[in-house]
Amino acid sequence: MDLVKNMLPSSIVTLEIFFLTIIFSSILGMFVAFGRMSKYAIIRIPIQVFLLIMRGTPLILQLMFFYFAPYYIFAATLPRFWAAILAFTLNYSAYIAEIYRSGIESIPVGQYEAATVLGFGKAETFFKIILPQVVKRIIPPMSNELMTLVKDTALAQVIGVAEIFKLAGATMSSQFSTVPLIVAGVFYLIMNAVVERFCFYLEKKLDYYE
Amino acid sequence: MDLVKNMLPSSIVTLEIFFLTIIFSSILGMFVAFGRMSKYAIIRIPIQVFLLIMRGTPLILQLMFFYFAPYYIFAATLPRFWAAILAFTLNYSAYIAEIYRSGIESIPVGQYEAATVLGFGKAETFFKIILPQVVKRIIPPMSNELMTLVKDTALAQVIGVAEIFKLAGATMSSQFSTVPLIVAGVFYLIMNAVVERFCFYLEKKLDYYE
Amino acid sequence: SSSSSSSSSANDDSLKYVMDKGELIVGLDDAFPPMGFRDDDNNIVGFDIDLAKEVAKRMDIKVKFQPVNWQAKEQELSSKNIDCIWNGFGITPEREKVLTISEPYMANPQIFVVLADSGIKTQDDLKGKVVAAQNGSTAYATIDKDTELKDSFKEFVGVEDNVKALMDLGVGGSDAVAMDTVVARYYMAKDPGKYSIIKDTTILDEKMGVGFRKGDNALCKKVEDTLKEMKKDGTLAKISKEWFGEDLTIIGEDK
Amino acid sequence: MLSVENLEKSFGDLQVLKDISMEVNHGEIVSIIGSSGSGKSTLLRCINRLETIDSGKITVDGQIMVSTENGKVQYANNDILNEIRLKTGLVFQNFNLFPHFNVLKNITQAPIRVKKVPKDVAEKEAMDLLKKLGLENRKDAYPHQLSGGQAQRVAIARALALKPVILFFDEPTSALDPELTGEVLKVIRSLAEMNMTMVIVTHEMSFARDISDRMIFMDKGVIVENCTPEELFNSKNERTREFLGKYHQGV
Amino acid sequence: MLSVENLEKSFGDLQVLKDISMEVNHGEIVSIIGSSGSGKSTLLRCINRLETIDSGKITVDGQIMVSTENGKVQYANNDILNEIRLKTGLVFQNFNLFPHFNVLKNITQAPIRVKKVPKDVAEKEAMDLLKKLGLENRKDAYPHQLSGGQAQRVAIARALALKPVILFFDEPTSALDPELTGEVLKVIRSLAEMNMTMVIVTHEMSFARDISDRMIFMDKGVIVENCTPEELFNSKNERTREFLGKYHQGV
Ligand SMILES: Nc1ncnc2c1ncn2[C@@H]1O[C@H](COP(=O)(O)OP(=O)(O)OP(=O)(O)O)[C@@H](O)[C@H]1O
Ligand SMILES: Nc1ncnc2c1ncn2[C@@H]1O[C@H](COP(=O)(O)OP(=O)(O)OP(=O)(O)O)[C@@H](O)[C@H]1O
Ligand SMILES: [Mg+2]
Ligand SMILES: [Mg+2]
Repeated sequence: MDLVKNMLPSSIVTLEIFFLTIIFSSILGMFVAFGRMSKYAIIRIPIQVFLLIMRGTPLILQLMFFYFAPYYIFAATLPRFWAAILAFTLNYSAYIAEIYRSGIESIPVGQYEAATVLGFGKAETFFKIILPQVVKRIIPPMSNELMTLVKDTALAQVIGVAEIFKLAGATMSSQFSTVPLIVAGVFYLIMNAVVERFCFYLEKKLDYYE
Repeated sequence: MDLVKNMLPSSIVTLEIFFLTIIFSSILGMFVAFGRMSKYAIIRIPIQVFLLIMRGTPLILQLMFFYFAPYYIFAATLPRFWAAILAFTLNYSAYIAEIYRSGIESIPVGQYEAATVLGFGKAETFFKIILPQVVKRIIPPMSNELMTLVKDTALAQVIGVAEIFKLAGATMSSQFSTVPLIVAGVFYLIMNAVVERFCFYLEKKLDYYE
Repeated sequence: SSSSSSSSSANDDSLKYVMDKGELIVGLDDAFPPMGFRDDDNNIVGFDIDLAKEVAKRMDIKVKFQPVNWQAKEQELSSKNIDCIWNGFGITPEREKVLTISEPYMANPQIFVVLADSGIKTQDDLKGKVVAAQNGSTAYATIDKDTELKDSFKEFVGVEDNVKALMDLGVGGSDAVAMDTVVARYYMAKDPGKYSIIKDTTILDEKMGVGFRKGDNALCKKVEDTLKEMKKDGTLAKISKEWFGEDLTIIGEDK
Repeated sequence: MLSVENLEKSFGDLQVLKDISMEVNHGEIVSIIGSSGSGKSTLLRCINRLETIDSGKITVDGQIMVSTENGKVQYANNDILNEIRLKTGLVFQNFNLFPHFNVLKNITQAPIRVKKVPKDVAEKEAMDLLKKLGLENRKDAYPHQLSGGQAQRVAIARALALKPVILFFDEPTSALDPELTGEVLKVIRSLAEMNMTMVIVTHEMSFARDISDRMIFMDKGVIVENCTPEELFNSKNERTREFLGKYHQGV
Repeated sequence: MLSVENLEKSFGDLQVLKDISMEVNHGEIVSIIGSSGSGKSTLLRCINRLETIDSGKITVDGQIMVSTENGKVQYANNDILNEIRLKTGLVFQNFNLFPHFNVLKNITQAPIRVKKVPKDVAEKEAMDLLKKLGLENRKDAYPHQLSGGQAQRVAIARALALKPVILFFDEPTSALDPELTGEVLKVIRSLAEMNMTMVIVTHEMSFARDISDRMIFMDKGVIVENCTPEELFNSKNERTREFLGKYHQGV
């Protein structure tokens, strides 16, 4: 079927959105999580507002905002693709930050104390002692977000990024058939099966300690 | 503006979807989580497949499936609203199950052992000893899912359930304006602010222990 | 019914803007057969596409088709990502308030589609029945406002798109779908004999135009004139026959 | 009261318990001593079904908990296992207090829920225990607010509150100061007077000598000695003398 | 080497340390004893900056870590605090091993990362320590696979690996059998010979008496005695005699 052939370029766009979003938002999410846990209200409260807006409003509105708002403010727009990446990154960093936070807060305080007393700096304590233990604990909720992200890439079509679900929708209405939608569903399922296996593998790999 | 007046019935539908889904899926999710952690492959593997399909395919397809498919199989359809509740419940129970699982697996094994040795039954151990500690740890990832659910209720319009986003979309199209979309966004934001405050309160309340 | 053929204002450089860049960017929903959609090779095709191509050719500029999301079409226009909306765009008073819209070039009345074997023959038969329409479509908005008609139905349901509305009809979720003629004919042809149109009823006698930024009168006038020229020399009739088997275009005819 | 026969247990390649057999009679207090890693905690965990055994037989109060026939390990049915569970208690080496309950609730939950003791009765009994252990003023504290010794005493009180017929302690006094060791010793003695059977893993030789009717010395997964304290401290066995040597030195 | 002056610390309403003043000289071994909840762990935690103090002054190796002027507590700048950190080490009462590192890595991480010791050197030194503590065959195990005593010895090795100039122990031998107590004692003695300063919270009187140059007896947040072991064990103080009474009884 031609649909499958046509899907190639769209699915590459989908994959690009997916990977760029993961990379950027898992880094940004870390800073957001720290900000959220800060003891200084001047950092913590703006971050809470950021989290509320990013998690509280539809991603579709955020996409539109980052694509169209710059025109009204700066009389210039970001390229569609990068506006989408910006919106996805900010949105997902909010969700991921909260997952990091739950993971970080579940590590016993004794682990920090032991690291502190051994002279580890803040960064080393976090990256060598805390983060590896956090990763193990947050795999299941992270897999939730990753799998949702795979499907959320579909929203990029709102600002005209030609990802795969858009193609399916268009084909569906021209052919008057649900097949394209199911094909897209299968595409997501396959991509998510890969995500799921990856998370499963990681979980198994980290199962050597308790 | 008429929009706001018209919003009342639609927002009640949105709230109904939200609360029914939470109630059903947080119960069902518990069973799914147990199934996923079962030592019997005959239980665990079907549950893994369920999790993959529910998390791996778009909710929109699941909604269509539960509304349209019964006609072709049983020559009868569920009422739109209940088809939506069914799809939402199954979908969210998958996400929530994984969050439960991460929480349950982060409780030290010594807690189970202490409860076992004191003669607590499996159910009592879970509900009195483990779950209260799990709840504290999973609030942040759960708040992610709750806030996503608030916005996902919008998808119910796909199969003709008159929730709030449908109203916004309809009004927007006829008036050629983004205002209704923003009004809906504000509605979601307010609802999610309530969700966020609730989670925040719960977290504070459970902060008395470590 | 058109307010757009008024003379261009002095500082209206909309035509110059398009001619200078040598390209007309047409915004459309590329999932709206037969007006604009993707063929099997993923090219955008359709009745409106052929019209726009011909208009651009006669204006001696290039044409670019930019698929846009229907929810973002307002921003796409005002941020100049597109120059017009040309996509079976129904003319309504609300839209005329915020856009400059060309004279209608085609009639597209809203009608009811029912299952051929349903026994529903007239609009009266729809009393106490469930009627569906695409959310945000003209058909939806019209019925929604016509309280008397709406209340005569058992239920009036908004569904995401026309395809799902027809699926809903197929599974018995509804008894009739309100939609526009052009789209109805296209889908009915895909599944011959399954559906029928209730005769002698139109919900609204909708007409189609091309939408421009408010105040882009010069550009609008130029496109209108080109279309009229095409009507005169028979090009419009030819394209219409290709897509619909008959000439449905109305631009330049006596009103 | 308790009989263990030919018990074997390995973790992967590491055989931790090798052909362990022992008996504990009604009302007896038995101490288990031995070097670190010799398998003392693992033995208690096997008897309390926190580890499954590889082979052997365990009988508690006349009821067979687990046996091995033709190399197949066979646990009793759930009813019997539950009955046995109610008769045994275990105090953990690392306490395992419930972090979300305060001290009082940590102690009263099991009596209230498992033994259906009325709440006020359970609380009264818990307060009596806390008083005995010098903790009455910490009853509202949460586990993370306790000092090491306080946490350990709460763990002991929690196990005692269920009034089991046989009680296992894994190093019950390791975080206690001498004064409190004395208190705990008193509590354990009063339990002995009530004819409670007790098995105590401990590193405190004087404590063990004072309290025990019999002492078991384990080394590398086997029982080397099983005799009265006097016999043990006068043992001719090379390994025993070596182990106790350090103790004699210390005193 | 270490001086604490007029230190005060409360948790909410509960004053845990009341006007604590003490000195530890270079190369000295000081034991802190006292009943459970008397504030021993809290004192070590304040000195190691795991708790902030309410008022008082702490000086380590000539550097002022924290002081109080007009009721305002003032910590030194980060450079000084980091210098002090490198000079001190602490072994926790509940070990706090890193669960995701095996035994060897638990010990070598700090030398490699903080002191930039080459990996092979750090591992060689770690193996030497493990041998001394009888753990060389458990070097690849993870913390959850260790017995209580093994975990405690790993925690000790981890602190020793950094070769601090002053080392604090919170009950280093509480889960150790007499034999190992002897081993740890030997290690601590060899450290003493290398002129390491040590402060040891312990409940084991004989151990404390053997090892200490000086002993501090704390009760309810105040220092009751600060003298040589001989003086302490012959003290006329009512409270001291009462506390040690149980120990004398036990022996
Ligand atoms: N975070 C905290 N919040 C409230 N109270 C605390 C906290 N930490 C310790 N305490 C209390 O402070 C007192 C001193 O505790 P600390 O741990 O210093 O005692 P300790 O002398 O080390 O006792 P042990 O010998 O039992 O370890 C105890 O009563 C304890 O309950
Ligand atoms: N889950 C496990 N996996 C692998 N090895 C284990 C596990 N649990 C215990 N071991 C090992 O089994 C041996 C016996 O451990 P156990 O805890 O029974 O010793 P113990 O006699 O209680 O020692 P201690 O006096 O130090 O508490 C030790 O070598 C220990 O490392
Ligand atoms: Mg042990
Ligand atoms: Mg302490």
